Amino acid sequence: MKKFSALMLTLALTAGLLAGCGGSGEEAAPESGESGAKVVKIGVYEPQTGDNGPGGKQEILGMQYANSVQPTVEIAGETYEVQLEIVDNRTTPENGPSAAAELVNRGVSVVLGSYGSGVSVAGGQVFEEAGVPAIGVTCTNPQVTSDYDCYFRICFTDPFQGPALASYAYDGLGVTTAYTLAMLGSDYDQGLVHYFTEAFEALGGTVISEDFPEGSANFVSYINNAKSAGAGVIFAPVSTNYAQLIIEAASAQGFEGSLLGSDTWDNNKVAESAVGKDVSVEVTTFYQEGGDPEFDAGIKEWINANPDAKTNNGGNDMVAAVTVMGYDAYFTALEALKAAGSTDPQAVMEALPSVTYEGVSGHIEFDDIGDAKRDQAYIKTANTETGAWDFVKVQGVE
Amino acid sequence: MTKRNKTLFTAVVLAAALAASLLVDCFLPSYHIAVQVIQKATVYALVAVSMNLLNGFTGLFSLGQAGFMLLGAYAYGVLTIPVDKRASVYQYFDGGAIHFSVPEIFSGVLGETVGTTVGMLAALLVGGLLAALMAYLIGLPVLRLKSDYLAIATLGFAEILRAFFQWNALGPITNGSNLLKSYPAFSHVTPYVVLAGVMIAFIVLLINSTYGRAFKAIRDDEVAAEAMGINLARHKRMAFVISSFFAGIGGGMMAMYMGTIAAAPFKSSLTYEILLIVVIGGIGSITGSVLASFLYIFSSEWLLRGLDAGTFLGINAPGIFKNGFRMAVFSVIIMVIVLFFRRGLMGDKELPDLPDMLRNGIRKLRAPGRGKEAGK
Amino acid sequence: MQEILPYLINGVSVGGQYALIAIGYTLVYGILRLINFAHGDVFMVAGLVMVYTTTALPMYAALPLVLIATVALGFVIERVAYKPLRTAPRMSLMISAIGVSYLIQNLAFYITGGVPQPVTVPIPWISENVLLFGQSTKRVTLVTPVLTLLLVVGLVYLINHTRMGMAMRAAAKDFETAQLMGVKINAVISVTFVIGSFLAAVGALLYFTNYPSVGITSGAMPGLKAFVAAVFGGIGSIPGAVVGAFIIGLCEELIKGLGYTTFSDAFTFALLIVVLCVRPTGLFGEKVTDKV
Amino acid sequence: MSGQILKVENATMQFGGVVAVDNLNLEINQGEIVALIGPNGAGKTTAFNVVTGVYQPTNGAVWFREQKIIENHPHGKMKKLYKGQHAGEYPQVLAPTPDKITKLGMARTFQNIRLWKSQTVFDNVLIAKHCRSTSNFLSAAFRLNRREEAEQRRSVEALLETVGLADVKDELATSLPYGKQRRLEIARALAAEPELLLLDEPAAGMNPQETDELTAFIGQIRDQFHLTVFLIEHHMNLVMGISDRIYVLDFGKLIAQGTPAEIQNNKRVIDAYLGVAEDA
Repeated sequence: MKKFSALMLTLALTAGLLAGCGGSGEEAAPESGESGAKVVKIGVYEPQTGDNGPGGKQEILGMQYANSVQPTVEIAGETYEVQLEIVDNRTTPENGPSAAAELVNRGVSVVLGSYGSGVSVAGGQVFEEAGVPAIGVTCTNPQVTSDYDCYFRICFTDPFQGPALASYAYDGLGVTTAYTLAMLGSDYDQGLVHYFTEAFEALGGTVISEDFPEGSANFVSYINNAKSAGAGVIFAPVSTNYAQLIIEAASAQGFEGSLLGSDTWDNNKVAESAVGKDVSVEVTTFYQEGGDPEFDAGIKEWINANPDAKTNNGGNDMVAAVTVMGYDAYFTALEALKAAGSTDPQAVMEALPSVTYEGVSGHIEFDDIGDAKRDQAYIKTANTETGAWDFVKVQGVE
Repeated sequence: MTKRNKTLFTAVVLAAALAASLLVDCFLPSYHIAVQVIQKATVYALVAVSMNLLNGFTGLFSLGQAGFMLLGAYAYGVLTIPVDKRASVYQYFDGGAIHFSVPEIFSGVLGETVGTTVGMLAALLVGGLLAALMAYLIGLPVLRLKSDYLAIATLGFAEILRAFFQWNALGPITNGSNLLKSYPAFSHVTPYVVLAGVMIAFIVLLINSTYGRAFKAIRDDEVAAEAMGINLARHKRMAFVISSFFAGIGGGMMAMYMGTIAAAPFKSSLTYEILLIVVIGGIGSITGSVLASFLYIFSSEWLLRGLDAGTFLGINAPGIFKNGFRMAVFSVIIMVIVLFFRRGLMGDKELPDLPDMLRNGIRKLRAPGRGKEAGK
Repeated sequence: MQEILPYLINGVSVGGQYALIAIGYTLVYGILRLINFAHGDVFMVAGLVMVYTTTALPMYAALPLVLIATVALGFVIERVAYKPLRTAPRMSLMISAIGVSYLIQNLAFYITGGVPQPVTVPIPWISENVLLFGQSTKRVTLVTPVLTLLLVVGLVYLINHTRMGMAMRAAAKDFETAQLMGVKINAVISVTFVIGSFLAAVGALLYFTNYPSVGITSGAMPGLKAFVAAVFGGIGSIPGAVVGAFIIGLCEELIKGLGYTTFSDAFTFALLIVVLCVRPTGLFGEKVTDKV
Repeated sequence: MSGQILKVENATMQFGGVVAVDNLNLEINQGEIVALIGPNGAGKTTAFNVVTGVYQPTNGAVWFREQKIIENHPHGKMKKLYKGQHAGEYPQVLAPTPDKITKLGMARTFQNIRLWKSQTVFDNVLIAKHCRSTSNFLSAAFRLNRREEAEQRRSVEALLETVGLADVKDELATSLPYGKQRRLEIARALAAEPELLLLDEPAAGMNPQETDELTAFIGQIRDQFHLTVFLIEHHMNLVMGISDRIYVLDFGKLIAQGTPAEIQNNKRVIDAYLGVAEDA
């Protein structure tokens, strides 16, 4: 009897499967929205779960806010309603292809994302084959755009960010020995450390590099290693969760130098975890709150009015740089749709290279590879009293 | 059902599967979700069957599958990345230490299309052999251990392997923590189905041979098996090595499917996932493992995505259908199977028994009162 | 000496945390011959409960609640997932344990939304910084090993000098005979899980006070390491688990100190395999022979 | 037809401080049926396990067809603990695993039936043929061993016919009644093509009628397969009715040997079985 029930379970699932096939096979032609207007779909390819879940969610917030500000777009004289299709790529490359295929399957005209370069590269293959253009929002690894014609990017890249940080540490902080800490198996961490080390050594400094295994929680020994190496700065371009652990350990061990982080550190949680501690935390990022007061006020109001959004933002209304980038990416996509004069992905892809847009985070314009032309990063420091990010300076590469 | 009818039935089902995959290739573009999902499911099916050979048929509780897949995946990637792409892939390691690409070597001899395919298959094979070799070495000390100790030791080996592949000192070969990519991959469904099908067919043949019977004897009673002249060490090692060989090939195919290779996905959680697929299908049933792989991957990657996204079967409840609900529902189903349907979907039955199972099921459904007696 | 001191202090602290988890493994294995794969996740749940209760309730109410909730979870897991499989082959039991682990992680994922939950209200006093031999460290670093040893002494007393302890020893020695001799085996097993979960909860309180957040996989690594510690010390033996845990904690931190950070986890597993192959019964384990 | 087939020489088996078999010496000639008897816990099964390679003796040697197959001396921890005799006489270590011994031509049954539960009667016997198979896994998987496989199947059919289990060959081994399971175990051992068959309490749990049938059966297969039989048994009817010679073990020591008639009248044997007061 049990076996039979199990069999019935299978049959039921199989039936569901067939039903699923029927429902979702077709290429989506322009559909009609609730208001009767035509709909254009923008895919959101972001992690909502896994290590990069928090970051991905904040990036989505920017897009959702942008969507609430500008829910329609004028394409070839017709008004289209913009619909965001959000699919979770779960942070890891092995879930990338199917998540990307799901987006293509839903008939999106252009894709935004992802937070995290590895999963972007993994999904890029599918977008490339399907001929759907993608706009990287905060994935900074150069390979994302160099590998695929379909991939564009609106943020700076690691070959810029690494040297910018190195030059800030060497010239700005006057440090000659740096200790780098990266997670084993994270291409983002390792890549950034690579560019940082290259530049820092070229400037005349010494770098000690160490890795920690995924899932580590105790960073005390690493901080001790940094101390005994005489490092004036710890550069750890790790995900937000590990960033908090490192700050915690550094303060417990009384590390006196600076903790240097990359764009991933630009997160409310990280700033908050430095509150009341004797540490100095500095990060590079894409945007500094206060850069556009009107925008800040608007998004804060929206976040506060929207409990889900507030939860996803980490429970407060601080504006993360990735959120701003998400916002700009949305509008860049709208510009591309307008320029293409069509919802056809191919047309959008052809229109993208020549799109320019004055975003909140600055001027956006693509080069030959598809990268944004950016030569400045913002340096911020965590205020250990308020738990907010304070602006330090604008950093370029010298 | 007579034996002849059973064979006929099996042949028809297999032919239908092949035809279906050809149809998918004809009518759906390679980026279609169905294509992605079928590819992933076939890979999982192969790995699940290889695990079943070990855990289900030989009774060796090994949790090292992810490690062997890792080996296969890396071997495939390292050997097939085109030479002119190596500089960009191994960007932090000066183009890496290996300056040839197996498919390119073969295409120099056999021509572009044939050569590339042969080269890809050869790389898969190397991956499998590498995994088999590693299994042989690991097996020497580890296979003497009893059930749960074996499980934990193989799990440990997989973790050690992962650390090695992420080690920067090996970077010129493994690219350290960075992705391997730009390697050739089959973009259609049929190569996956055929490849996995051939491998699984071999495993089925092996299981039904005198060696397969010896494996089952070891599973049922090790002491009796040894007393009847079955060399335990040799047969266990054989099962371990063969299973790992196919896990290695599965890893290579997984690499093809993913388009990028990193060590991170090959964690113990991957092994657990595959183990649970084996359990859902029925420990000791090849057909069960294959069916369960398809069910699992189809639902998790495609059909039940709605459970996470707010709307499922037309019911809109964003409060309940939020991130993680899909996996929560899954794990509840798995626990129900583990506790109440311990034999899984198929028990130890195989494809040829399916019509009889269905017929019995219907008969029981018609006469529920007598069902219990008939089912014994 | 001054140079390795911080590593030693940290190693002892880490070892104490592993020890509290390792005892749970070793007790359950001693009686059921089961690697309770879900134990690390019970540990993680204790951490999550701590996060939720300490934000909502005052500390004196929150902490007991964490202990009670964790103990209840351990009890329920045993009753629901392991008891029905008492007569089933060991492999089914182990699969069930892996299934429970998978279930707990996925449920926690669903509840937390897959986002690590910040520890906003750390337990006072023990999370303050103190100076030890001129090294700055948190007070919990010192409290953990001391508390661990106290709890272990208590536990050993319980096992050696009470009726329930006697029943546990009997069940560990020979499950079936103990049952025939009138030992209420289900009660004994439940008590075992309750003790194991209680210690895991204490461990979680000490562990997560140290850290800013609790993620759904936060329990996996400490759990696995603690299990290795239990095997290393000789599974089934409580002193063995404790000694093993401290050795592993110390080794791990010293290896990091030597600069082999890439292999700090791998080393633990390598140690496990070497122990299993050379001396499968661990440091203090008893030898068992199969009856033909 | 005569000639020695098995010789156990000064075999001692010690578990920690407990001496389970103490300086055992016995010889079995080709074609004989020899019984090993003794009260519960006398070390009979341990002796069997030593002979079949399940245990490595602490000291002593075993010869099969006048070839030394097992030898060991106290070493390691046992060196100090050893309580037996002849410690210095066996310098070599020969410790083949049970499967090797089976391949040499010895097969056994178990006291508590150990059939392969999920296999049919037919497969249980067929699997025992595996050790005589010459194919490797590739040739077996690709069915290049068809002739050998067919040959094995034929001989298993014949064997099942002989032992009277042909009519239940497709049933699960565990679904058979107890007596038939015992028979199946013997059939399985026979399939391994032994010269020496070791039966560990073949009549345990059988009623008198079944025991009589078994007695006849053992005689029958001995003749048919030209076997030598070495058995452990408690049913004295069976032992006395079938054995050519008997060895008696008590507390690990050999206390008597001889023909059934001699054993029946041996005072030490009677004392051992009935128990005798310490001071008597």
